[in-house]
Amino acid sequence: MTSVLSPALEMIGISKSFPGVRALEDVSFECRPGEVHAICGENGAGKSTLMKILGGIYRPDGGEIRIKGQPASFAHPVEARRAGIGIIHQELSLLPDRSVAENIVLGAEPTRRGVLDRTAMRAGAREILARLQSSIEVDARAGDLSLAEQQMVEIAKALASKPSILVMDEPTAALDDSEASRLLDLVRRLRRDSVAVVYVSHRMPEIAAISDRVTVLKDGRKVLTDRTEAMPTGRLVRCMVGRDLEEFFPPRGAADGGVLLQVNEGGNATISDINLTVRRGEVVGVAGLEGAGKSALARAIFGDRPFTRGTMQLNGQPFAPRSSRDGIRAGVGFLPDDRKREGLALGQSLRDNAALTLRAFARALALPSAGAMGNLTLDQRLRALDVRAARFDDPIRLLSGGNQQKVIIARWLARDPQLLIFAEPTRGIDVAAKAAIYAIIRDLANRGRGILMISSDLPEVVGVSDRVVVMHEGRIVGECPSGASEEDVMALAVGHGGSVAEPASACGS
Amino acid sequence: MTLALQPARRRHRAFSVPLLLFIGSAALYLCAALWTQSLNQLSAEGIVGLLQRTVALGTVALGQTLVILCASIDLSVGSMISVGAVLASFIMRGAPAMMVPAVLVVLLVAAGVGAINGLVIAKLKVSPLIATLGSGLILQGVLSSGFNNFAGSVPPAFQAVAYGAIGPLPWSVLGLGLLALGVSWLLRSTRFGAHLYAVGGNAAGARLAGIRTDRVIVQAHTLCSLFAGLTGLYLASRLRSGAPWVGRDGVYDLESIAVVVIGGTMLAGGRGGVWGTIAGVLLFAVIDASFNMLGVPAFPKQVIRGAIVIAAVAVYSLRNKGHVA
Amino acid sequence: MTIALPDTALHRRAGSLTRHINSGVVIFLVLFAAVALKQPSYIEPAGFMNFLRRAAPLGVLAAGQVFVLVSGGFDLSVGSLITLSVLGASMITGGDPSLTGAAIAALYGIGVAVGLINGIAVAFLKVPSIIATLGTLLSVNGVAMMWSGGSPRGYLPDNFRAFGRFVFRDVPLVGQLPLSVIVLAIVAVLAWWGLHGTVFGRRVFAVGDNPRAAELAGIRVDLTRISAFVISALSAVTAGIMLGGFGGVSTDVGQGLELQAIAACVIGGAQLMGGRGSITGVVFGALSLFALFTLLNLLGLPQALRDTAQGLILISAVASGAYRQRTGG
Amino acid sequence: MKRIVLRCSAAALAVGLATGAGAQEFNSQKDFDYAQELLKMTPQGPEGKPWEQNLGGKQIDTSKYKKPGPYNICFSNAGVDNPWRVVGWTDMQAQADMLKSDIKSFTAADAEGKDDKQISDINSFVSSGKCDALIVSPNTTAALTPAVEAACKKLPVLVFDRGVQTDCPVTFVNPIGGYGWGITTANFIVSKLPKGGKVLGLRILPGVDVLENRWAAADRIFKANNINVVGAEFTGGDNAKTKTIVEDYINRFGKIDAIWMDAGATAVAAVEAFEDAGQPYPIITGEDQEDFLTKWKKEKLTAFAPTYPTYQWRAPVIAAVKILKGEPVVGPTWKLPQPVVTQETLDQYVDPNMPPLHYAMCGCKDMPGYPQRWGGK
Repeated sequence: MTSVLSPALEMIGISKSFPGVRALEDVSFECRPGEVHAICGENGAGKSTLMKILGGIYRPDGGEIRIKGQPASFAHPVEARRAGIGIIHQELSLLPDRSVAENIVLGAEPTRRGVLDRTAMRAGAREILARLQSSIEVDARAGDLSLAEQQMVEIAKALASKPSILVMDEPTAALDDSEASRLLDLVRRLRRDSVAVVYVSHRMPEIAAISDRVTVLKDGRKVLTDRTEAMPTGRLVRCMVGRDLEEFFPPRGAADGGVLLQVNEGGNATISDINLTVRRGEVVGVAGLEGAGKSALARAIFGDRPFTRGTMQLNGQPFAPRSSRDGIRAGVGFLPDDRKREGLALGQSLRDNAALTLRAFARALALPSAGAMGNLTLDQRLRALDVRAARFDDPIRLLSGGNQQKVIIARWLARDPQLLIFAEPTRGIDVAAKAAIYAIIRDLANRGRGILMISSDLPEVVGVSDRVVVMHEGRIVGECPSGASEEDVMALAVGHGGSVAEPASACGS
Repeated sequence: MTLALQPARRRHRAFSVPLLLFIGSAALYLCAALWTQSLNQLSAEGIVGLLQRTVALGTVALGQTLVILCASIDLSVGSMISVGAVLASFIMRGAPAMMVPAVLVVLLVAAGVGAINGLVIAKLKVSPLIATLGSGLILQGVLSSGFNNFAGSVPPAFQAVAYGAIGPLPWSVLGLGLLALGVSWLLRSTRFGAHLYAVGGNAAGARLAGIRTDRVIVQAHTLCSLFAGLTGLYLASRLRSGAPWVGRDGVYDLESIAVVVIGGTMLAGGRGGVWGTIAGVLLFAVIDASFNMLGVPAFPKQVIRGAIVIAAVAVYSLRNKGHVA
Repeated sequence: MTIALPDTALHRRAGSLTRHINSGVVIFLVLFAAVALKQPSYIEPAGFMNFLRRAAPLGVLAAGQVFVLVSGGFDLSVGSLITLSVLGASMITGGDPSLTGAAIAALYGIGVAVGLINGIAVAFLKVPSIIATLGTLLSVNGVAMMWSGGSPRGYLPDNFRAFGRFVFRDVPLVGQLPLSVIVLAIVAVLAWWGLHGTVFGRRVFAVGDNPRAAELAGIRVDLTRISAFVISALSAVTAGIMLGGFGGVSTDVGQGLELQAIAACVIGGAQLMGGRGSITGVVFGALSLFALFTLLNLLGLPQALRDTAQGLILISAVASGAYRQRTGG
Repeated sequence: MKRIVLRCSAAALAVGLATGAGAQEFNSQKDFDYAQELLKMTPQGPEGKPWEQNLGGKQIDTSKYKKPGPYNICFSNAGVDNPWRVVGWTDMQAQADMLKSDIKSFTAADAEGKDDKQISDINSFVSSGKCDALIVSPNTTAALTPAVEAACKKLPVLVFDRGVQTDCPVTFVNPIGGYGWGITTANFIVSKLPKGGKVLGLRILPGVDVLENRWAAADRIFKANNINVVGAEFTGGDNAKTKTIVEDYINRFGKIDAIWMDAGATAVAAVEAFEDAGQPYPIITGEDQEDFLTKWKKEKLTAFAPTYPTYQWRAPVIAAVKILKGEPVVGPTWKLPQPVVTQETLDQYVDPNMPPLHYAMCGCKDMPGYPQRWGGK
């Protein structure tokens, strides 16, 4: 309706199988020049696979890709790039030891007579960053940037090749509100420049705000494509999940136990002035932007990167863990945010992963399947958490994110810690598994454990927690009671909480 | 203001290891010479003699730097050096006319071996340690079954490579300097260099950025083997002939890896550079020369050298918070 | 992540079946069949026992090395440690059989020390193991030569040499049973127990697979790594005792054995950089390597081509392993 | 697929290279005859001091090197990577101590078996200006030649053990050498071997000229006498490998009557292979290493031990001092006698107090620190 132009991109009847699984089946969609086409679906619905096919990382088993009406096939990302496709990938792929400029032009370095043209390189990088209204210095080392800045560099990298088709895979995941809105402005400008934008996102408001059409995927198949106006959030979610969101968050408990954890004036190199209390039976959410110190807080309490200042009490006893082992021994558990890098031994079996902490504390020469580490007990525990796998002695890398996370939960439940710290418990996990994990968290609290939940997902923090502690620049800047709105939390997180008087706000700072 | 600080910090990071090694090596050499009153070792002739010790290991190590930067490794260089030395002297058989063909054949064979190494690693996904350990064994076996001693000889004209000099400066030392400059230029100023760091730093990311990572690995290995071939040519010239054990007896495979790592290039790839490697080679040469001056007996020397290898790497890896295996 | 096809379970089961058949066993059976075809005496009990006796030290060495490999490292120092064991035994006993016990105890003490040094250099000084153990390779060899002055003082007494030479005769079923084969069997069982039958073994796997995850789960990564190096060193001392027993005193017994041990492990399916490997696999890997050497001897090929064949078999073992892993085995 | 490509290219390379094998000649009739001649000669020189004796040598004038003492003598050593070199190196140090009044300093550089390093070692000795004379034990013959030539221009050079391809050194000290070894050992086996007996040759490694000459001479004699040599294998000087090879041969041929060795380091291992296989002892030629001599005496072997005497390490030190004093020395080649150990002389050399890897022909019994310095008790 808005456009009569022929599509810039068509993906027709795309299918892709991996050994033992069919990831995509007969998926088609098109994107016209100047159109923003959103792709939605739960994690595992096949969005990423579809984008990887478009980016030349995977080759489809069936179907066809057309660029401006011409059939195309990509054996390597470089071919997709040459065909005018730019991709902002979900996983950060920066080189930490190289400069921002080097990262931005990577793969398409400007040369003069075969020699790298560093002046042009920096000028080009600067220009792209300027278009993004970013003040990142092009000579900075990428590894020294904050996560949000790194995400900006990723975006700049995709724009560097001046793509006619731009794929954005969850581009705002690490950005704060103002950065995200700047990005959306940019998308609008690109749209005006007749770039075809394929926009993959979880964030419903963004999709509503920016996209022209929406395609919903579920279980590797296309559910529908429709104009965004015709897709209110409720309908969209129903299409994606097959049910309503309301039943998502478990009801809060009433338990008000004694104080479990008390942090007084805690601090280290990244965080300071931390005062925090967690009671038994309570889920305390920790909100804040990326880089606000949430993760550092979790690690400090756990003992992995300990506090160097201040004191802690656990169960009324002085608690000063110097290592994760100390933390565990005292009754704390920690589920790291980066599961692949910090949580899982990918090549080992589900059972081995589930028994990891038990084995860390068992006698070295005990049978690996002694007592609680026995297969029967482990399997029971895994089944209780509804872990789905063909076999429990398969390597855990074959599992979906949700199931992997459940295995890690099983690992901690075996120790039955008093305090369990969840960092981004549902990052990269599909909706159904999310609900299950929320239920587990609440159930643990109901059974008298204290829960600290670090999350960048605002609906999640607000929906699950009994109390939300908000961090900003390494400090706790405020606290919101149960039932606070996302806006209240966000206001604190971006640092406005104290100065802007908002009588309606439920939060204090 | 933090932004203004960053480039300075970067420079510090990139230059401290080589500089430290250079200073440490120079100090060790100076002390040894002064302690033993071998003042002649501080003369031009003495210093040139010291530099001459760096040529063979330095040349291999330059190639090794390239593969380690892209997170690979080459254990076949020792055998490749032997192949290069033997082929050169065997083809030349003392005839000046055969010099050019011999050099060409050696470089061609070296490039071929390197390309195969790279292909086995990149395409067959064989761990580089095993791939090059295997190819080294294959080369050594083939070579030793064909030759069992010094084969042929190089003509006097070719010996100029190792023994010729302009003024006090031997061609070979100059050559190593130029090679080092060349590799440094390659790393800093060409796409290949940028891509090499990218593949070593984050192979998946490099691929996503449209870099043909397989190609980069093959190119790096080809260059590495070429440098090993050059080392073979240099040794053939210096020893006047090539024998199938010159590479193995020189322990160039493990020593080249050791100097690269001592020079601050990470085994995991993506960080490091040429000057660290050169400084590492210099350290090894200084150890040899100083121990000679000090008259350290052979056996204790081995013990001390092993300890220095560990200590040199430990000095800056200690700060590393992550896990190392 | 994705939908499972109906035939998933079946597919996986077939996959895991091939996964559970160890490459080392397969390669060994093929090579040994070739050996037996060429020289049938090798499948007779006496011939087979003789074969095992010679392969035993390498098997012992590989069974120790695999702990370090699975934990994600390398141990290049074992060759030197073997030399040190043999020279040390000569220096301590000086040919006196009554000192054999003391010598063996001292050697294991030395082994523990070397393993500790390796492990501490890697775990605390953060020196990559390939460099750290290269350093100890040089130093340990230097120490061995310094101690003996290059000229070890005494003969190895007969009771020491029994570990490499003694053969039980008239054993039912097998006819003769070399003591070194019994040692290999004991070491293999101990190593199997250590790696597959204890909590410690599982920790080694976890550390090799993902040290950070292991640490956050409460595993003492440093201690686990150090223990792996100590185990490898102890197996090297054992192999040294067997080799000294088999061949007597010499100053270069251990040379090159470190790479053979790693090769044996790799042929047996152990993965460099950690997380995968099995004792059965590496012991058969060691036997495969020896079967290969035997075969080449029998074929009368030049000794030099032995290296070539070893190189080819290494690359193809790993390439086929990588291929199987990629195709979802 | 890749593997096939790889294998093919390797094979092609092998074929290409194999055609060029044997480029260096180790089997010279002239040298063989010369060795025969030397073996028949009576050594000249002080009685009971074979390291100062010579076979048919001429004294040369060295007055041009004369300078006031005491002297700084430098030594570039190929390496101390085997017991023979260790014993020799101990001899040499002891000899330097014996001449303390004439030698101010004796500095050694160890090349660890690397030609490249030895060239640099020699160069830095020359450039240090701190050496009055330079002794070189070359790692390999051809490779060290240029470095030695350059050194000759600056100071008197003495070479021993392996030679160099130049006449510039004042003298080159060495025993009769490989051919002599091969001749005496092969003759012994020929004289003892029953008719049709099988001989196994065990060699350390290919390509070392001394070792190649030993085999060439022996092989010549075996061929001339129609001896059945069932194989010649390289042991790498490794006991375990030696034993394995011998066991394999015993398995394959049922019985081996004689073992010929180009070096005795693994002789005991070879003998043990027969013990372990339950076979009678073979006729065997080893070397003057104590473990072999002890075994020989204990088991009453039919054996023979040629020597490549370690006392040759003494001669260059003595000669260096003489040269610097301007006294005549034997040159430009100085052939030392090369005694053998036979059943008759065995008892002279077996010494249970010396370590197993000691070489009996060290000529060191009169030296300071004997026997502790050599590891004896």
